[in-house]
Amino acid sequence: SGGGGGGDGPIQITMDAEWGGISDALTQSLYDAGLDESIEIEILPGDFESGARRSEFTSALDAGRASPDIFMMDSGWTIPFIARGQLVNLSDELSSETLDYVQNDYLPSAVNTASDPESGDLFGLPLFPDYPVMHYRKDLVEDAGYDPDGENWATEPMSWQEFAEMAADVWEQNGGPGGDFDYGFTTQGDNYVGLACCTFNETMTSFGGAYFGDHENLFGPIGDRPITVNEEPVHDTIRMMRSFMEGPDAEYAHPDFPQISTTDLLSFTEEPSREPFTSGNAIFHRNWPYAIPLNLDSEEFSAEDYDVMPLPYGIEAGEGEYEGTGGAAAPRRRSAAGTSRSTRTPRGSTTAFRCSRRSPTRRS
Amino acid sequence: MASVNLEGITKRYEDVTAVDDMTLDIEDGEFVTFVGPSGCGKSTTMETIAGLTLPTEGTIEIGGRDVTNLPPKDRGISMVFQNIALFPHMDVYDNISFGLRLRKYDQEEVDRRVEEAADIVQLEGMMDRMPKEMSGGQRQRVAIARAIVRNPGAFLMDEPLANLDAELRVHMRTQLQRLHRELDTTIIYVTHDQAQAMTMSDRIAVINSGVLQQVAPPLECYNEPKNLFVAGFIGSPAMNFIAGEVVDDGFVSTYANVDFDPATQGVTAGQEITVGIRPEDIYLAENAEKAASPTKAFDAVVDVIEPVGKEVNAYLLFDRDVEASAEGRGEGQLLINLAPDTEIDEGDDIQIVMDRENIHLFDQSSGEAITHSLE
Amino acid sequence: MASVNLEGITKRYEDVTAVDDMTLDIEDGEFVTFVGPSGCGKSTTMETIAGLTLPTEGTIEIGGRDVTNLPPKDRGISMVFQNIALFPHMDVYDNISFGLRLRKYDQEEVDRRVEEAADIVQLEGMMDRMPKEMSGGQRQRVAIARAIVRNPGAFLMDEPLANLDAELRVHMRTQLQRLHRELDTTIIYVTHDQAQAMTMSDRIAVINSGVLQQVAPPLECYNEPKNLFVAGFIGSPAMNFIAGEVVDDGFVSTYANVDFDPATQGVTAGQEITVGIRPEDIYLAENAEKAASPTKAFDAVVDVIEPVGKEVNAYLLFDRDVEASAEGRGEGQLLINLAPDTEIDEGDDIQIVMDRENIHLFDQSSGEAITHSLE
Amino acid sequence: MAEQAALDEPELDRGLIEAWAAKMISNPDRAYRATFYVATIFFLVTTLFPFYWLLVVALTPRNNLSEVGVFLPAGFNPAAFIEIFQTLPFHRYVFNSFLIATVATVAVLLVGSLAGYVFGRLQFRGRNAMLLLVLVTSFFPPAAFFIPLNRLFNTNIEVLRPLISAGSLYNTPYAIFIPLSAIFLPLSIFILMTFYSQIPDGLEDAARVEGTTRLGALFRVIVPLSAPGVATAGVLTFISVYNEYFFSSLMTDGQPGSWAPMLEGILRFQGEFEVLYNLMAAASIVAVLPVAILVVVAQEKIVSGLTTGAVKE
Amino acid sequence: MSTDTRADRGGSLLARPLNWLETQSEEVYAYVLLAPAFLLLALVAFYPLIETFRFSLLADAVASADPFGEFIGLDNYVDLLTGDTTFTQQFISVSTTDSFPFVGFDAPFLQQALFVTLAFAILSVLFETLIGFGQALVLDQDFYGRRWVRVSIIIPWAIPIVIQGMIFFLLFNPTIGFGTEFMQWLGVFGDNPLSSSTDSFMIVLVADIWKTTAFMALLILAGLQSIDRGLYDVAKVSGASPWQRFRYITLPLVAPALLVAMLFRTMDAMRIYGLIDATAGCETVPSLTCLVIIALQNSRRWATASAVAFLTAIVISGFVVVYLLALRGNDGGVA
Ligand SMILES: Nc1ncnc2c1ncn2[C@@H]1O[C@H](COP(=O)(O)OP(=O)(O)OP(=O)(O)O)[C@@H](O)[C@H]1O
Ligand SMILES: Nc1ncnc2c1ncn2[C@@H]1O[C@H](COP(=O)(O)OP(=O)(O)OP(=O)(O)O)[C@@H](O)[C@H]1O
Ligand SMILES: [Mg+2]
Ligand SMILES: [Mg+2]
Repeated sequence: SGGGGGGDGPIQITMDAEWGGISDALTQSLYDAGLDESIEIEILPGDFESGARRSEFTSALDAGRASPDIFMMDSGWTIPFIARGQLVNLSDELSSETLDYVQNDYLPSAVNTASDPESGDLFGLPLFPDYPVMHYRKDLVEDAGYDPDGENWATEPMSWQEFAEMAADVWEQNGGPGGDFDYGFTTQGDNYVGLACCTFNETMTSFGGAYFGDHENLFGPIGDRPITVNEEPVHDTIRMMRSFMEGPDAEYAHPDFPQISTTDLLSFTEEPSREPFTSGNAIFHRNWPYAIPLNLDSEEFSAEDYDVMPLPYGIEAGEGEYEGTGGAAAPRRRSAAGTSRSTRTPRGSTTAFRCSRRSPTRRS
Repeated sequence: MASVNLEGITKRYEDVTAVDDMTLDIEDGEFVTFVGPSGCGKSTTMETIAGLTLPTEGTIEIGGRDVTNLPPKDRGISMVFQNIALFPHMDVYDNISFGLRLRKYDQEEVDRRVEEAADIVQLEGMMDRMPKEMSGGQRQRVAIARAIVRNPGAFLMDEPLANLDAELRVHMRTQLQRLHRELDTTIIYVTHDQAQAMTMSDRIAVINSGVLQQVAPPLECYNEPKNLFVAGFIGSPAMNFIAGEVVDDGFVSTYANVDFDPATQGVTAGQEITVGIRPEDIYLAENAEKAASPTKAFDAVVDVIEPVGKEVNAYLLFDRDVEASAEGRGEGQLLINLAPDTEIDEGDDIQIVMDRENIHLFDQSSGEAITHSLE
Repeated sequence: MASVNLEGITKRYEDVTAVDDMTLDIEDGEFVTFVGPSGCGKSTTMETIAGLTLPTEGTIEIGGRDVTNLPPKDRGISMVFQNIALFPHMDVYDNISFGLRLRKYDQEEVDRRVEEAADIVQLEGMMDRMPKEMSGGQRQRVAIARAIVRNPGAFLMDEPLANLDAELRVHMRTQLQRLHRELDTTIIYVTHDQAQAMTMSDRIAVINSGVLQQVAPPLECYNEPKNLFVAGFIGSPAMNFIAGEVVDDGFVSTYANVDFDPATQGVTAGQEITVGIRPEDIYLAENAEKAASPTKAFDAVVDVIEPVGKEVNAYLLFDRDVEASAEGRGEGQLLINLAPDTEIDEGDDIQIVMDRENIHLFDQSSGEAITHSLE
Repeated sequence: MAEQAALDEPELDRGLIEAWAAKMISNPDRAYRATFYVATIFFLVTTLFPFYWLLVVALTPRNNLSEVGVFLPAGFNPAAFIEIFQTLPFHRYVFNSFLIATVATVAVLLVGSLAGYVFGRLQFRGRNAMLLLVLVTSFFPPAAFFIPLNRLFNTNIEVLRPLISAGSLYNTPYAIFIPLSAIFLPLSIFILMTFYSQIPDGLEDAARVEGTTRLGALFRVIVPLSAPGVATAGVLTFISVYNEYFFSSLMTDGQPGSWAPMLEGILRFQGEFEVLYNLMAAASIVAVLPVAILVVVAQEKIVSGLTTGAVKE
Repeated sequence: MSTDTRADRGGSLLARPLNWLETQSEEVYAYVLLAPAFLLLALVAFYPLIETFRFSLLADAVASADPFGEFIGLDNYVDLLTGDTTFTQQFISVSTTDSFPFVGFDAPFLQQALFVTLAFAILSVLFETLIGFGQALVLDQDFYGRRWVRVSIIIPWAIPIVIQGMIFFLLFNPTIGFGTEFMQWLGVFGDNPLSSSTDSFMIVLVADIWKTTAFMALLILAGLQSIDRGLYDVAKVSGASPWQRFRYITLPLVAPALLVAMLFRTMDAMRIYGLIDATAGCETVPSLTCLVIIALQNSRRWATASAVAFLTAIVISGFVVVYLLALRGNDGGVA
């Protein structure tokens, strides 16, 4: 076995904390899937927070700690671990059959983040992706005279321009800033990792902006990449967001976008931004799919008054200067996979899906 | 500078009455010494006067003003504490000048006064010692200096000289008397040293178990003690006591009978009395002429001889059968003072006379004095 | 129970030499009293013996064993501290029994001994008082009880009776002497009370500025002081001193000339000397017969009269021109003791004689005694 | 003469504020008490309000958080206090921290007492340098110790194998209380040093003459008389260790059975997305209880003037 | 006679070494008693610190298994001091309504962090000392229910930093707490205090004062309680007013405890991190320790993190010198 002294003990798998609750079912499904039952499995709940989990693994690996044998990573930080050579090369370890299956049937972008950018070797198994979606109050939108179903909002993304004007209109009809709803739109504007990785990144990308130019630069080489955040599309994104919060007349704001929210966005992470929506204080809300069941449970509106749609886009896909920019937000390639330090890699991907409420990674 | 009047002062702790209904008027400029056995309430009375402890009952006036509820700082007093209580974080200079600095005297004045006080207590050149670098006596002197550096209306001094050697004590005594004269300050003083009490005080207040026994000039207390307690307490070595009974023509006791006319002394035959006679009023029969009015001679046996420098204390037994009590003088034991060159040995049979002029009679049941002389 | 030997003990603090090369052998069972002016190093010597402070130089033996580097607990001593030092968080019983409990005596034994000790210091019934609920004297008695409850080889007692009244002091003195006799314990004692020093001690050790001046039985110190310091220190009131010069047939001084034969006294004409004479060795000329060997009469003026109960102190000036010094006795001033009934007033001209038998001569430059009697 | 002496002693100088106060209220005693009560109430309100608000949050049902009031919860959901034990073995986390904090406190007080005694009461060469060395530890952010300690405590030490199953200190209480004891030790040393140094020498002397060793005197006399200081050092250490997160979370894998600390438990109520504020609040309130009890007990030791009247000097 | 022969009963295991110790010189004795403390410190503090210092002289190696690269001497320090080191997160105040005094957005992170740290340390210790002293004086009194008031005042100190952070985070969360409105009503805060550096700084400051004042109060209280009450009697008789008694007796006698409390509070305040992390975040209110953590956890630039840690220590030691000078001359003092 791989880890320092993991020979006799159980295989330890660290997922995030939510998996802790289903560890028995998970273990059982691994045995059901054919894992030798003499191999003991222990599922450890890792930290909820992605960053904390990352530093935990960093220090565990640095100290040469025996556990965990398998852990769950975020796509945002797979590369450093791969680059440091701290993970087992699955391309060497897995059967070619399995490798093929992963490489052909899994979402390519997900597989990419689990592979060495240079050699292409696989170091992790994609587990599930996460898409941001726009949650909205269908009842209010319809009352304001729009027709989400007729206009196929559920599948056809609209542009930020269209969205903003529509949102401003709906908000206005419900009394605007001083009215029944404190916010037309809520999203996450706090200064935290979610802004950089996702909220801001996806908007910027949809306007054709990028941090480091083309997509291939995303994974390095560190310190040797073009810095492209000081370009027009990025400025536009920021100015649009300012308009959303302070109106088109504010300093540096984008004059073409109306105000649909307040500066409260600046202190919102996911939950605080969802809170006003669930409690009937916001009309539109950007968040991950996890919020769907919560919103469905809301006492402020009934399930049929609520729907989700893709995030708006800035410019059409492909119109951006850099590869992969433009268009509506791409799935956030989250939680790319348990990366194994053990040769015995359980195939738990689908089981995990069945037990948790996340969407599977496989193309369906 | 300030009279001090105590009116019915009582101080009770949970189960102890430390001071019991004490009424005492101390005149402006008077030097009064509190004496009494350990734990009799001297310090407590002082603290009550200082305002450090509130009396359970009674009122206190200082300088004619009712200060019962006034804080100590407004009573115009200064105090030497029995437990010295120097400020451990201040050097000698700071300790002494504390009260002056509080009153914002100018530096020069402070320096002058501190120097003067240090001079009086002979602590020159120790100004920057810290208390814990000093000997017991030196600390006590700092405490005295701290009190005398100010000129308050009244000084309260609780055994200020307890830890000083004889020479210093005499010196300090003189200095305190001088201060007393010059500043005309009222001084209330506690001491266990009879010589101090005798020589310094205008009046002595004898306290027992919280109750005032006698307040009188020292010699009056010595010569005319008001009761048995005062008689036994004042004077060192203490007065000899002999229990007896008045008969028609004097008194009788197991060992000594003296004849006098009961009528002239205000006693009646049959009264139980205690006879008191001080060691220095008993003479060897051969020196009977030294007594102003000697009694007839009694037989006695020398039990123990104790030379104390300029004189010799001789412990006598009236009778070989009397068992010498290990401590104090029991019934039938007497202490007399002899000149150091007296030729006498332990075990000798001797004859003694008493000076009738200095025989005290006390009522045995009440303890009150009846007469202080049989002449 | 244990001899105590100091060999060249020196204790220096930063800029003070508290004890200076002290060599002293105290025998098993001896009662030695340290006396000396405040700050002379008595407590420091005690602390060195106890092992609380390490001597800068010198060695200490207790019971013949070198204990210089042994901790206090292994020296087999107990001590009454000058600053009392009761454990404030323990009641009287716990304070007294502390040492016994440390030694794991069984409860009964502890109780018995504590009771006995409390009895000796008259603190029965106070067993559960806390130190801060007691008077100064009571605390001191607890401290004494704490020391005597054990039976160590040597007791060190630093002014154990300072805060006790005369009666208690006498009582305690007797008790300590009894203990001393019964247990045969070595006792090292510090006191400022001459009477205590005189009556209790086998030997007195007179210390000045850290230097041992004389170690001798009390009367020897009194009658044959080794030097001017001892002469002046022992005896209260202190010895009178007159500066003078030896001439062919005696000594001369400004005020008094006495004739004697220099040759027999080991002085030579021209030598500067100091003449010492104790107050009780000076008599009114009219009582000259009381002196064993009176000198010729000198004129004197009564300056101050101070009655102290059983006697009267009279401060005399040899001459009306002598300026009475405010403190102590200056040149030309004398103190004498008179009987209390002596008819004498301040300002009277009188005549006095000295007792040649008790005239001491000291070498003025070295201070060493030359003779203790001119006969 | 008398007059002159009177002039000698001028009026006590009154400060500005004092003069004002004296003028304002003729009865200084009542004014004093009034100020005292005002101050007490002010301090009580300011310190307790955020805590009270925490209770309000705990009692507010999860979805009503945005309606939570200043003084009253939006809704009333005491079940949160039960839920915290159902969702997780929260009591086990609390127990872990309590035990570790107790052991660490005892260790710190013991080791700190020895050092405090030495620094506070003995003179020896190198004292100042060594004291500075103790202090230096506190100059560094705890993170500065982390990498080496992480390596150290994860190292498999063969000697330890018989004692600790894994052979390394990771996931054992030692990995938590050893570094925490060391990290909070300097504070205790300094506190104890100041308090020990103030106990009159005479009392130690008396104890030694009575037959204790110096250490005996330390624990029988100096420590009891420094009770306020010792209790304070104890309370401060206990609370610090009990609430510590940085080391304790890094030295265990977060499982209650692996000696994960109380805070780890509280943080379990915080998902990346959904933060169960009400449960976290309820859990914190529960977690504060043992400390509150400890403080109630310890403050009995913080009594005044223990040494008053101990020595005459 | 039954003389004291029991001194050497020492049956217990400890007795022998203790007795041996007693016979040693003061110096040896001191060293022996210090041994446990220094053993513990050596293992858990000195050894790691030496290691960390060694790390700080190495290069970062972000992309290899071993986090440390070759020896580069003081380069890490030089880069930090010259502002050449860049961090993944830079101090930004997104609110346009205010800017942080003295340091601009573009100032090097170290400079920003230094400013935040010093300002925080000075202000928090100042207020905590004053308020803590006030609380201690109140708690020093004898009054009915004192034990409960004591517990109440100490309670904030018993609340974990994360929770304390959560309380203040929620209080100033625009949708949940009332803190923002209240402060705006007072005219102090802008719209989004938690994303404004100035406002957040104040929130962190207040939160810290709320919590750690108890620390000061507790220590000062202990100091007050240890004062010999007899000295107040002396002072009263000497004519001292309550203020003068405070000034001349209480203050100097409580000074050692006070200085120790302030010393450790200052050092602690200069290492502030947890509270910031739990309320406004290191991006809004960066402190020196924030830098260490960012370098340590976000980018595995451990060599740089080690260097920042040592720089922090150097800054703190500057402050400590001031205290050591103050402590000098005090009983049980340091230097
Ligand atoms: N810690 C110290 N530092 C400096 N000097 C000291 C220290 N302790 C004592 N001294 C000095 O040493 C000398 C001797 O002190 P010691 O206490 O032995 O005197 P003492 O004979 O007991 O006097 P007293 O009768 O006043 O108690 C004194 O002058 C004192 O000032
Ligand atoms: N705080 C207290 N609680 C209970 N009893 C006390 C307290 N303070 C003093 N006492 C008692 O009150 C009595 C008087 O004490 P006080 O100190 O006045 O005596 P004293 O005359 O000064 O004695 P000493 O000569 O021994 O100093 C004593 O019996 C003492 O035990
Ligand atoms: Mg008294
Ligand atoms: Mg002494």
